[in-house]
Amino acid sequence: METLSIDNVKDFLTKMNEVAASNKDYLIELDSKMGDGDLGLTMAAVFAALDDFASSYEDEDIGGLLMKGGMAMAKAAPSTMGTLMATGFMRGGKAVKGSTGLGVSEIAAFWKAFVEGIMDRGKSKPGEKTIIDALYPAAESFEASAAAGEALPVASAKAKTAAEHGRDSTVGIVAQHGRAAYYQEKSKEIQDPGATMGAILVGTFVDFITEL
Amino acid sequence: METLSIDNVKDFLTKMNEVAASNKDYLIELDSKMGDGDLGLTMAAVFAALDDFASSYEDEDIGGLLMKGGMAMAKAAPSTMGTLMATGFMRGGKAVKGSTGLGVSEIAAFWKAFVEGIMDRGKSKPGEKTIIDALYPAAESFEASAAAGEALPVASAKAKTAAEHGRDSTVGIVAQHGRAAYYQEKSKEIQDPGATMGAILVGTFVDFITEL
Amino acid sequence: MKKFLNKPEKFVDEMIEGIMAAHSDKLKYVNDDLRCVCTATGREGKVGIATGGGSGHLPLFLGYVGDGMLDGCSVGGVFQSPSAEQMFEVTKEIDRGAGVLYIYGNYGGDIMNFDMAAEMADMEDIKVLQVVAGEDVASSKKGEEHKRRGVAGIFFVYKIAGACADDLKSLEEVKRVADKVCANVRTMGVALSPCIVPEVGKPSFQIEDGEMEIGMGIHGEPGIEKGPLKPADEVVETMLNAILVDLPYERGAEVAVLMNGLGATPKEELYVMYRKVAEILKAKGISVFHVYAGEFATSMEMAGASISLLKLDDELKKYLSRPAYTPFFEQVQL
Amino acid sequence: MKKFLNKPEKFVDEMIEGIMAAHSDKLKYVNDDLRCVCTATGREGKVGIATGGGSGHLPLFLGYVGDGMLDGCSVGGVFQSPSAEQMFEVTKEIDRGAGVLYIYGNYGGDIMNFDMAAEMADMEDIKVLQVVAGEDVASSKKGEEHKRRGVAGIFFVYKIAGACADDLKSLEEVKRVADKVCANVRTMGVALSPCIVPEVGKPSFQIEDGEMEIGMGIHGEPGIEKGPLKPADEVVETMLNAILVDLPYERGAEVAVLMNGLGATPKEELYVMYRKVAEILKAKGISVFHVYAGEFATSMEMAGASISLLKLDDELKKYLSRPAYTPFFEQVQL
Ligand SMILES: Nc1ncnc2c1ncn2[C@@H]1O[C@H](COP(=O)(O)OP(=O)(O)O)[C@@H](O)[C@H]1O
Ligand SMILES: Nc1ncnc2c1ncn2[C@@H]1O[C@H](COP(=O)(O)OP(=O)(O)O)[C@@H](O)[C@H]1O
Ligand SMILES: [Mg+2]
Ligand SMILES: [Mg+2]
Ligand SMILES: [Mg+2]
Ligand SMILES: [Mg+2]
Repeated sequence: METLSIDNVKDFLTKMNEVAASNKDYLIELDSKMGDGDLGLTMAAVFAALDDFASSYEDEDIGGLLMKGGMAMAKAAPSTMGTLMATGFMRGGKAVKGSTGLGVSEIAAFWKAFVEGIMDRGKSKPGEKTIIDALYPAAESFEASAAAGEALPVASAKAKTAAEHGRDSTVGIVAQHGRAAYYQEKSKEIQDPGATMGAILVGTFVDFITEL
Repeated sequence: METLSIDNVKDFLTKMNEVAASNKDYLIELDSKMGDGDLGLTMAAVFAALDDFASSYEDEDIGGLLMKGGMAMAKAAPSTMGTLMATGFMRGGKAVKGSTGLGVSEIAAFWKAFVEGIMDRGKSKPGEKTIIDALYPAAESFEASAAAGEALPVASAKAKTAAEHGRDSTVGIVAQHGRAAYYQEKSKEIQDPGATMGAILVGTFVDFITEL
Repeated sequence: MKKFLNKPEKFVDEMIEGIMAAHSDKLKYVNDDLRCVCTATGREGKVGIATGGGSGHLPLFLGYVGDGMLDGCSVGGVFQSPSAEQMFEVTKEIDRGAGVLYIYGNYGGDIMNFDMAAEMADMEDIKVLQVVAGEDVASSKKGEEHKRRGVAGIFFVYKIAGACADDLKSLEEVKRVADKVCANVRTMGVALSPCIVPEVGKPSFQIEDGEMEIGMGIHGEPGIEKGPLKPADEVVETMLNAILVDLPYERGAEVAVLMNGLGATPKEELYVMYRKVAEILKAKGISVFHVYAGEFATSMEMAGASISLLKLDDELKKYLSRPAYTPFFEQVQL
Repeated sequence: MKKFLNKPEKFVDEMIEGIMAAHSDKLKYVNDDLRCVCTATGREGKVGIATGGGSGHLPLFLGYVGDGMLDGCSVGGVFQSPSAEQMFEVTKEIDRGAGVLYIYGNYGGDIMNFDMAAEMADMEDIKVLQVVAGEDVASSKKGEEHKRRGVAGIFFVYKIAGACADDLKSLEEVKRVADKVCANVRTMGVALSPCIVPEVGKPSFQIEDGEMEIGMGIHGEPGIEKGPLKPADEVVETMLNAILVDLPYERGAEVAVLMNGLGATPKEELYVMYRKVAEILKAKGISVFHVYAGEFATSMEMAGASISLLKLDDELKKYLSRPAYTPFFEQVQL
């Protein structure tokens, strides 16, 4: 399978909704260490809103689905990650506006715009102990695969590994954004909750593709 | 000696100034128990102002001297007793306005108006643990002596005793005015500083007369 | 004691110097006495209104000297009465031939000194009348209103008497209106923490952890109910009900409400309280003409609040609505 | 925690309900969302000005919505940003065809959400420009002004941009003037005690007995000088000098001064501090056009103060002088 149809995308969003829900407590616990502990709740809320929106989406423009879906997510939860996720889908969707099927290059474009949207919104860049650290390498990897003309399954596997490495790399660096930043040195040993969520997102996407 | 001349009165005021000064620390200590401890300072200040005014007073109207002297005292110290003492002299002076010599009846009239002025100003009456408790009996005594046509020395002796009894009577009653009233029951065993000052005032006046 | 000050004994003078440095366009000293302040510009033929009292209650008392309110104020030490002499000096300064009205709170020292000042003014043929504000329902039971302490409600007396004097009404007329306000305003307070008189350096009274004292006075005078801090709605109910039965304020009445913070209590909490006040008044069929919320009569850093209700008629409404402009209080025509 | 509240989690909503109950003649909700508030009456063709931010800072942010200042505000939980969605709803409500200007403080969450709201507005063809206020000189060194936190000085941005919009100037023009204010205002704060976020129930930061922290932020962000509380004059010197060298404010300059209390600090102390401010400015040949003293940007019951200086030119002076009228701030024409 080389391209995702709009139904594939909707199915992925449904699966992502389930995954976010099942990771709720884990994320709450993680965010409680140096945040306000709401991450699990926000993620469950935004992905429920996204899935909900998708199921009622009539049009066949995948870009429009993801973009407007992002708007729906924004309404669902105010906290940082809610806004950032929403931004990612809005920008990612914009990037593939008009496409009725997503191949490797569209997928690469989607993730690229997704992570850049977050960097832009969060005034952040890789290496600052945020979700970026998981998403940026994944987007880069998809881009490289697209350039090298690799098949979707291959590209996906690489992207997942990249995201996991990125997530792990947040251990050992001091937080520079959000509440965790207040803890300075103390924040060093903790794995960034946002990056963890980023890896879950990419991972779920990739698993979905490979299971197709 | 049956009547006081204006010079006698001025000499008394000078003596009263000395007495107030020499009782400063004693009154401070007394007022510190349940007040703000300023009584010694205020009394020294107001009687200095009164003596000061008297020495520069040209006219021979004793009433005017005492009345205007009261005004001068009022400017000298704001605290309760300062205002009350000033009021006493203003009202007492008014009562003997025009007299160039004070006999028993004028002296009785002076103290009567003096204490009534304070009662009026302080909205207080005998038995409320204030200076009134010392001054009121003294004034009454002078009045009785005047009515009985007693001689000044006799009348004076009686008045002094009355003032001292009145002062002592403040031990055992609960304060109803000023800061001491906040202490309620606790104020009972303390001799009222104002009444103490009242007895000093009358005592000094009487001693002055008898020494003439 | 954690306060921004230099020497405690200079606290009041330096505060006044600061106020003067900031507002010299509106205020001036009376013959260079820091403790005697009046408006920079008087008005011929207008009744002069003077107040005075201890420091530590800003905007009381000095803060209400300005257009449409008061003409002069004598300032005492923290929680202490100014002297009769100072009140008298202010009286002479603000008298414009129409006489002077004293409006002040019902406290022994102040009464004594204002009476004295009035007597001194009388000796110089200045016509003086007095209005003593006492509306704290917690400070004395009904029937003994004359013993009640004056607290935040005096703001209404200043505002309305000030507007009346501004209309160039006679001294008797301004007094009549001021007395009417006193007769129709009631206040109840609650305290959560004490305050510190700088020269004393430690709290002169205590409120235990987790405790509140309903009815406590602004100098820490004992209240009527001491106990664990209750939810805001319950506290408001206790306070407001005591106020409502006292006048009483009945169905159909129209009132102005003053939600006053004692110092440390933030506006957020005043509005949480007002929410309940509005609910209760609505249920009782009492309509609200205007709400004032903020710090109108404080005790430095004391935590707590007071609620004042003024029952209005057309005359009081007219004067309350008038604009006023002082360095501490501004109001456009309502 | 000693506060007048009911359930901590209801604190913000009940506060807003109280504000609305008191001032429904001036304010209204945007499609029944308690957290979205705007003026009761909009004006055609006028640039809409929106702000927003966390609760616990009254009069910030909601309190400046009114005539001559702001048109709408989204309200977050205590010290938390409102959602982009709420900002967007307010934006749609106050847009009168002339576009909307966002003015808010320099905090990550707020920036993120206002950017997001702007993007949403853009998708619906509403023209939005943004001004981010950051003037706390203690929060970042010179050269890194863009990292500075927005504190009390934002009041000047609201006041002046509001007057400019009231003149029916264009969105670009209002933004230009607002940016000019940001470029010319500097603030420095000092804290004496922490505050408690109701839902947390205990102070989220500490200041030791007898200690002060100069430069601490209004959410307890670390300051630049921690140590024993010094005399007011010394504290003011440290703060004011840091402000003066930063812009810099030079001899001959004309400024407006804002003496802001953080909550528990009484006006008495603000004026003791201002006394020294006036002395220093006089010595430096800097003239003072107007002084604001009171609570303009607070942290609930936190004890402390901040000093803001705005360097004026004729344009800023003109707009600063204009009357304004909100439930929390009233000013007659200066
Ligand atoms: N400026 C930023 N840019 C990118 N990611 C950020 C930024 N700030 C915070 N994050 C991410 O958000 C995560 C916290 O999200 P969330 O719990 O929603 O924050 P909060 O509860 O403080 O609003 C962090 O772990 C981090 O990965
Ligand atoms: N209302 C009053 N009437 C008469 N005497 C009073 C009254 N109030 C206080 N006193 C007297 O004043 C004395 C205290 O005087 P003072 O120390 O000047 O008071 P304060 O320092 O509190 O102003 C009391 O001992 C009492 O005798
Ligand atoms: Mg969180
Ligand atoms: Mg004393
Ligand atoms: Mg305060
Ligand atoms: Mg306050």
